[in-house]
Amino acid sequence: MSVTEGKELRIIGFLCNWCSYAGADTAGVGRFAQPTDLRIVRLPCTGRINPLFIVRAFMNGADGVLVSGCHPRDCHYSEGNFYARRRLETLKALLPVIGVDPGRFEYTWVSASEGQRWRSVVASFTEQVHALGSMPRFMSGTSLDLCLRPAVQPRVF
Amino acid sequence: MVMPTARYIAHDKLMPWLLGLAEGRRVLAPVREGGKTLFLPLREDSRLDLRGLADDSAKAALLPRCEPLLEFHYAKTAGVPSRTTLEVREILPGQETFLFGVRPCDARGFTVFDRVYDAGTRRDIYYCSRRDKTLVAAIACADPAETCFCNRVGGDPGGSDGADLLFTPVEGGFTVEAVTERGGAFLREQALEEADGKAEEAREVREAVRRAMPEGPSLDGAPDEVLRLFDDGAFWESVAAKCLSCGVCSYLCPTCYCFNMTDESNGNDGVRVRTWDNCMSFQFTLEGSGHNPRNGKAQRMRNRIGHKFSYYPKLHDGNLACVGCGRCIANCPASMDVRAIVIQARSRVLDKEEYANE
Amino acid sequence: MNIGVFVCHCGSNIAGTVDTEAVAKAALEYREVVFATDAMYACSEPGQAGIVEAIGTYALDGVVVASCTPRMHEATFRRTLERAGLNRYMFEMANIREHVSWVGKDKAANTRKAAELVHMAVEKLRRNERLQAGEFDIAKRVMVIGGGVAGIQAALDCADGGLEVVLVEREPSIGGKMSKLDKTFPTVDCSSCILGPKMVDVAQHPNITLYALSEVDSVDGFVGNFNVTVRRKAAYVDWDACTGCGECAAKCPSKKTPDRFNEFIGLTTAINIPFPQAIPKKASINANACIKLTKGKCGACAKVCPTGAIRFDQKDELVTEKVGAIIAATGYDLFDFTKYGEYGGGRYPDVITAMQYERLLSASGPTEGHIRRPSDGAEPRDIVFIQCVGSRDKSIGRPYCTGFCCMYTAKQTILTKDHMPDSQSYVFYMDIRSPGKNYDEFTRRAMEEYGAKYIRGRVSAIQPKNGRYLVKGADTLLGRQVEIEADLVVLAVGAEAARGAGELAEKLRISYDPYGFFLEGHPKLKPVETNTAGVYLAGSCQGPKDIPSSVAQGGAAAAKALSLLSKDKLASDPQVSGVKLARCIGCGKCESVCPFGAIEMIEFRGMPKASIIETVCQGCGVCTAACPQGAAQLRHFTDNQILAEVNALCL
Amino acid sequence: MASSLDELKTAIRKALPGLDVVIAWTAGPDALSHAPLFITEEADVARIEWDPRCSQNLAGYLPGLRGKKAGIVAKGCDVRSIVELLQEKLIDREDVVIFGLDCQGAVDARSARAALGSSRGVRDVAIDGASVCFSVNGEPRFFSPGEVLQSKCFGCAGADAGLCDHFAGERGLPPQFGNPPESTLERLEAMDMEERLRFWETQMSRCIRCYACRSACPLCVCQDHCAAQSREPHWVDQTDHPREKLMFQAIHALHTAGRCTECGECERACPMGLPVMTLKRALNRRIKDVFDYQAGIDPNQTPPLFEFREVETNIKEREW
Repeated sequence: MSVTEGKELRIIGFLCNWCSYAGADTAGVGRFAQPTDLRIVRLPCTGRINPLFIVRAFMNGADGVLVSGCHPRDCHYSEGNFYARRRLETLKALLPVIGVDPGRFEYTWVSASEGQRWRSVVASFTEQVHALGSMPRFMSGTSLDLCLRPAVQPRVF
Repeated sequence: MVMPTARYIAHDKLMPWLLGLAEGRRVLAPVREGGKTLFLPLREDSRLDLRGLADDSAKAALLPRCEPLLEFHYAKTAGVPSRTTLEVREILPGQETFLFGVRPCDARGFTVFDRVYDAGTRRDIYYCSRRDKTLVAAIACADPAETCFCNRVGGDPGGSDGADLLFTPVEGGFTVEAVTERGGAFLREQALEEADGKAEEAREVREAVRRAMPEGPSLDGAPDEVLRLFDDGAFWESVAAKCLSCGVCSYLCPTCYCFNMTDESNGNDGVRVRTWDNCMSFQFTLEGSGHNPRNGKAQRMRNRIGHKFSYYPKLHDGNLACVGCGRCIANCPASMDVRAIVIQARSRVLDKEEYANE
Repeated sequence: MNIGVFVCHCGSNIAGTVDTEAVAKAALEYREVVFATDAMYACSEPGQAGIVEAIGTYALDGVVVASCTPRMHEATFRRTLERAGLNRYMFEMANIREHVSWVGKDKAANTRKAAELVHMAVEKLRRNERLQAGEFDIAKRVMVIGGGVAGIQAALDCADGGLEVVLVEREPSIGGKMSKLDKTFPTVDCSSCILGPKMVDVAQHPNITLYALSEVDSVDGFVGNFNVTVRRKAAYVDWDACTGCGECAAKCPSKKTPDRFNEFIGLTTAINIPFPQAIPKKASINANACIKLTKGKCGACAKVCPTGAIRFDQKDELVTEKVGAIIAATGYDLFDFTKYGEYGGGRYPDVITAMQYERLLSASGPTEGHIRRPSDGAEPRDIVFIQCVGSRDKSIGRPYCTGFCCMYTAKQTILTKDHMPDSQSYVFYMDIRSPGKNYDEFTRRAMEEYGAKYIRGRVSAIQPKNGRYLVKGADTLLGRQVEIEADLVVLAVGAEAARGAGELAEKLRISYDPYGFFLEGHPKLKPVETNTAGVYLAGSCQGPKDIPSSVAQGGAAAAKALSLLSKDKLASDPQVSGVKLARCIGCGKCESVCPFGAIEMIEFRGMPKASIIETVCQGCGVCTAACPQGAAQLRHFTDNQILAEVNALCL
Repeated sequence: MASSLDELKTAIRKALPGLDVVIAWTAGPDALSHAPLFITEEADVARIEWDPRCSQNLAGYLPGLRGKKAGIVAKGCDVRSIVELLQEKLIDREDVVIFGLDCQGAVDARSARAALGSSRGVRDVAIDGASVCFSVNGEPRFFSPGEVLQSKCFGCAGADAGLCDHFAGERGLPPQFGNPPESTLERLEAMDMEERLRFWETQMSRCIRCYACRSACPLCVCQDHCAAQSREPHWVDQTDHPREKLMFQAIHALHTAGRCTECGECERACPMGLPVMTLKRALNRRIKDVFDYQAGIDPNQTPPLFEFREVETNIKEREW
C-alpha cells in the first residue's frame, strides 16, 4: 500500500507530545479539515528528534518532512526545543546539498491550543510539497549490478 | 587439449572487441571514474585505463561487496492469521562475466580465494557459481609501481596464475594467450589475428618486467616467525601505533575474503546479505556478550599479518595470502607498509634468538 | 510477538469517514499481527472486555488500538492490558480520530492513512520493551499561586485535608477581585461578609504559610518534587513587627498616591494597608510615591511606628519551597477599555469601568458607598451601562464571552436603584447571557422590579454635552437610533488573562491559549489538570469564571492535589533514558545538554561512562539525540523504535 | 623549513624525557606523503621530517593516548583539531605538549601523483610563493598550488601560536595562494536538486564502506562504537545501496557539525577519492552564518549544537 496510489505524497510529521501533537488533536476536535498526506510520529519532545531521522525519511523516499514543537520558552522540558531549533537549522544546510529541495523540510511551533494554526501549517506545507512533486528516488546500486533492490514495501490492500 | 596459438589485438581494436563481448555478457574492466581506476561494467562511454594497477582489486567480480544470498517472506495463512510461514528464496548469481585487465597479482589473488571457497567438499555455491561463469583475462605488467612487490611473495609480474587468458603489451597492441582450457575455448571463438612474431616480443616484455621489479628480501617463509611473536604485545603495539583501524587495506586487498552476514528486513520481507568484513575493525570479533578477544588495534594488526603470512600458509601448502599488489601500502591513510612489518617481525625474532643464545 | 489490533469505530466518529473493517483487514497482513478486529467503542466496558478476551484467546503479547488520540485513552488501555496480565508498555495507539477521521474528508484516503498509522504502531510495538515503573519520594506540600477566592478555597481545602500549603499572592493582601466587590449576584449578599471569614481562616490556619506581595520567580523539579523559588518583594516594612495599627498611614504626608485597590478612583497614602479587611493586615510602602524612598527625606512613618517596623532598606528576598503539587489560581485582569475610541478612550472622567463603579457602591470605598460622579462629586441620576466592552469582539482580539458581565450589570442596576431610588439605569446589551441557577430570574428582576431599561444594541459614540454625556446607540429591536443623556456611563469591561500569565505558564511548563488563559488537560475530562503532572488550575486563570465556578474549581484542584499526595511515594515513569555502557565512550555530550542535570559521569572499569539518574530524568530525549554512538536511548522512544516508524511509513 | 626542522628536533629532544611519546612525521613508503612517527627514544628524533609532504593530521591519535603524556607536532590546521578535542574534554591539556610549526602548505598526495604521473623519484618538495617545486630525480618540476596542494591551504589562517607549547620557525601569516580551485560544493550548487541527488548516487556507488573517512577523522571519537556498524541503533543497513552509504555520510556530517575543522582527513583517507568533506563544509558554512561560530578556535567555547540561546538573532523562522 503506497500513499502515492492516490494523489497524495509521503509527508511525515515529527511532533512533540505536549504542544503540537495536542495542537493537532485540537484541530481534530475542531474538525478543521486538512489534506490527508501527513503521517504523524509522536515524540516526547522536539529535543528527541535526531536530525538524522529526517535524513533517513528522505533517503527512504519521503516527499516532505514537517517538525513541530512547543513555542520557544514553552517546552515541557524547558530546553528541548531550543536544542531542536539549532539542530534543525543546521540540518537545513545539509538537505539541499544531497539533493533534497529546502522546501521539502520545515519546522515550526504550534501550541496545544492552536488548532487553527495547525490546520494552516498542514495545508500550506502540503501545498508546498505538492508544488515540488515527488522526491526523486535513489536508484539501487550502479557499480557492479550487485546492489540490492530496496527493501520491501508493506503489502496491504 | 591443445591450446590455441597466441593472438594479437591492436590498441584501436581493443575497445570495439570488448564492447562486442559485452553484448552477451557482463564485461568488467578498469575504467576511469571520479579520478580513480576501478573495475566497472564496460559501456560505450567508458574510459578504459590500462596504464597500471587499478585502484581497486577485481575481487568484487567474484566476491561482491554485498551479495544477497536469499530473500525471505513471512506469509500469512489465509483465514488463519496466527499461522505464519517463512518462505525462503535462494538467490544464485548467474551472470556470465568477462573480467578484463586484471594484473597477474590480482589473478593470483583468485587462487587464494579458490583454496578457501572451492576446496573439494567445502564449496561456497555463491563464489563457485561466479567463478565458473567468469573468464579472467590478465594483462602482464610492464611498468611496476614503487609499492609493487609480487616478486617478493612468490608472484610474477608476467605470470598467469588464476587467469584464463594472458594479455601482454607489445608494440601497437597486446598479444593474447590462453592459460586454461576455458580460456583456450574462448580464444578459439574470437576472430583475432595470429600473433606470429609478436609472441616472442611478448615473452621478452615479460622477461624485462621481471628484471625491472624492485629488489628486496623475500617475504615468503615467515610463518614461524610471526607465530613466535604471537605473545609479543610490545611489538604489535609498536607496529600498530599509527594504524587507524579503518578497512582500506583489507577492502582493497585481492586476497582478503572475510565476510559478514546480516538480515535486513522491513515488515514481512527481508533479505540476507553477505558483505565484505575486515579484521581491522573492532566489530570483526566482537562477541554477543560484549567481550572482544581482539579488543585493541595491536591484536587486530597481529591477526592481519599473521593470517597473511602465517596461518593461511600453514593451512595451504605454504602459499601466502598476499600477492604483493601493494594497494594496502599505496592507499593506507597512515602510510603503513606491510613489507616493513614482516621484515621487522623477522629481525625481532632474530634479535630474540641472539639474546637467548648469549 | 503476537500482536492484536483493535480498530475502533468510535460510533460514527471514526467509522463515518474511515472504513474500519478494511483497516482491520489490512492490519492482519502486518508482521506479527495475529488478530485484528474492529470494535464499536474500544474504550467502553464491552470494548475493553473484548481486548482482554482476545489477549487470552490469541496469546497476545502486544496490543495496538486504533482510535482516538493517545492523550485521551492511552492510560485507559494500558490498564486494560495490565488487567489481562500484560505489561502496560506493550501497547501502542494509532490516532485515527483526531488525526484522521475528524480532519480528512476523503474516505478512501482516510482509510489508507489509518491503515498506515496502524502499520507504524505495529512496527513500533514490535520493538517495545516491558518497562517497569519505579517509585520515588514526594513532598507532601502544595503551593497555591494566587490568593483570590479560587486560590483561597484551594488552599483551605488542601490545608484541611492535611497538606502543608504555601499560598503566594502578588498583591499586599489576598482576596483578589472578589474583595473589591460590594455585593454578589444573584443573592445580593455582601461580598466581604462571605469572603472575609475565609480570608481570616487562611491567616489562622496552622497548615498555611502565606506569602503576600510575592511572586513566583522560578520553578524546577517535577511532580512530587517541585522546587519553587518565590520572590518576596520589599514592603519596606518588617511584617513580623507590623501590627497593622495604621498609625503610619495616618501620618504619611504623601496623600495623593493612586489607590490601586480602589481602581484608581480614590487616593491613598504612600504607606498603607490596602483595605480594612486585608489579610495579612500589614502596611506596605508604595516606593514610587514614598517621599523618603524617592527623595531621601521624610521618614514620618518610621517616627510614628510603635513597633519600629519600617525598613527603608528592605530588599526583595528569594525563598525556595519544595512542594509536591502546584495549583495555579492567578485569576484575570480587566480589559483596558481605552482601546475603544467611541467610549472616549479614557478622556471622560465619568465614563468608568464596572469595577470602579463597584468601589463607588462599596461602603468601604472612596465615597463610603455614596454614588458620586468622579468629575464633580455630584450624585448621578441617569446612568448608562454598556455591556460587552472587550468581550465578543473579534476586531480587538477578544472574540470570547466573559460570561459574568450580564449578571454583574444587572446587579449594579439593582444596587443603583437601592442607593438612589430616583435614578434611572439604561443597559445597552448584545444578548443576555444568564444560564445559571437563579440567574435569569435575577436579570428579570432588574428589568421588571428595578426598572432598568434594557436596550438591545451597541453604543456608537459618547459625547460630552453640558456637563452630561450624550450616549448614541442603536436599538436593534425597534430598529431605530437612540440617544440618552447620562450623568454617568459604566462599562461592563470583560476579563482577560492576568498580566504575566504567559511568563508564569512558561515557568510552570504548562500551555496557554492565544488569549493567555492556561490550558486544561482536556476541555471536558481534565478541566483542572494541565499537561504537566502535578500542576492544577483553579479559577479564572483557566478562563473567565464567576465566583461559584471559581470556588468549585478551587475545591476540585485541591481534591486533585490531595489525591496525588495521598500516597507516600509516586510511581516513576519508566519512559526515561538509559545508557548502554558497552556502547558509551564517555564523551559527555549527553551530560552537557540534559536540561535536568539527570546525567552524571561515572567511572566503570576505569573508563568514563554516562549514567542516568532515573528519578531526575524527565524523558525528553535530548540526550538520545545528542549521543553519537546511540548509547543513550530514551526508553519507549528509542532510535530503533522511531526508525521503525519512519521505515513503516516510507521505504 | 630546514631551520624549523632543526629547531623542532631540539625542542623535542629537550622535552622527550618528560613525555611518554611524541608524534611527528617521517619518510614513508610513498614519496609524496610522509608517515606518522611515534617517538619514544631520542634516537628516533633524527628521523623526523618536516616539509609540505607532512599532510596527515596527527591530532586524531591523541584521544587514544589519553592518560599518557604525549607530544604532538602540529601544523596550524592540526592545532584547530587539538583545540576541538580540548573543548570537548577528550584530551587533557596538561598531558599534551604541542610543537607548532610554520607550515607553508601541505601536498595533496593524490593530485600530486596525478600531476607528476607517478611518485617515483621524488626527493624533495618546497613551496616558494606561488609555486610548488618537486625535485624529481634531481630535476625540479613546478606546479601551481591549486594543482598539488590541499584545498584547505587556501585561505589558511595559520597557527594560533599562542596555544603551542613550542613553536619552530617564523610566526606570522602563512602564504596566501589566492582563490582555491572550484570545490565540489560550488559544483553542486550549480546543479538542480535531482542532479545533486544523482551526483551522490554515482559517487556513493563507488564507496566500499571501509569507513576510512571516519577512522581518519580526528573528531570521530566513537570509533569502535560507530553508529554505522551498529544494529542497535540501526541507522544504516548493510546493503550496497548508495542511499545507505550517503546516509552514513550524513551521519558523519551531522555528528561533526559545529565540530569539524575541515582538516580534510576524511577525503585524504578515502581510497575511492569521494568528496566526502562536502557535506561538512556546507554545514560549517551555515553554522558560521547562523551561530557565528567556527570550530577549533577557542578551547573554552562549547560546540554550537551543545548549547543554545533563547533568542537566536540569526534564525529567521517562517511565519505560517
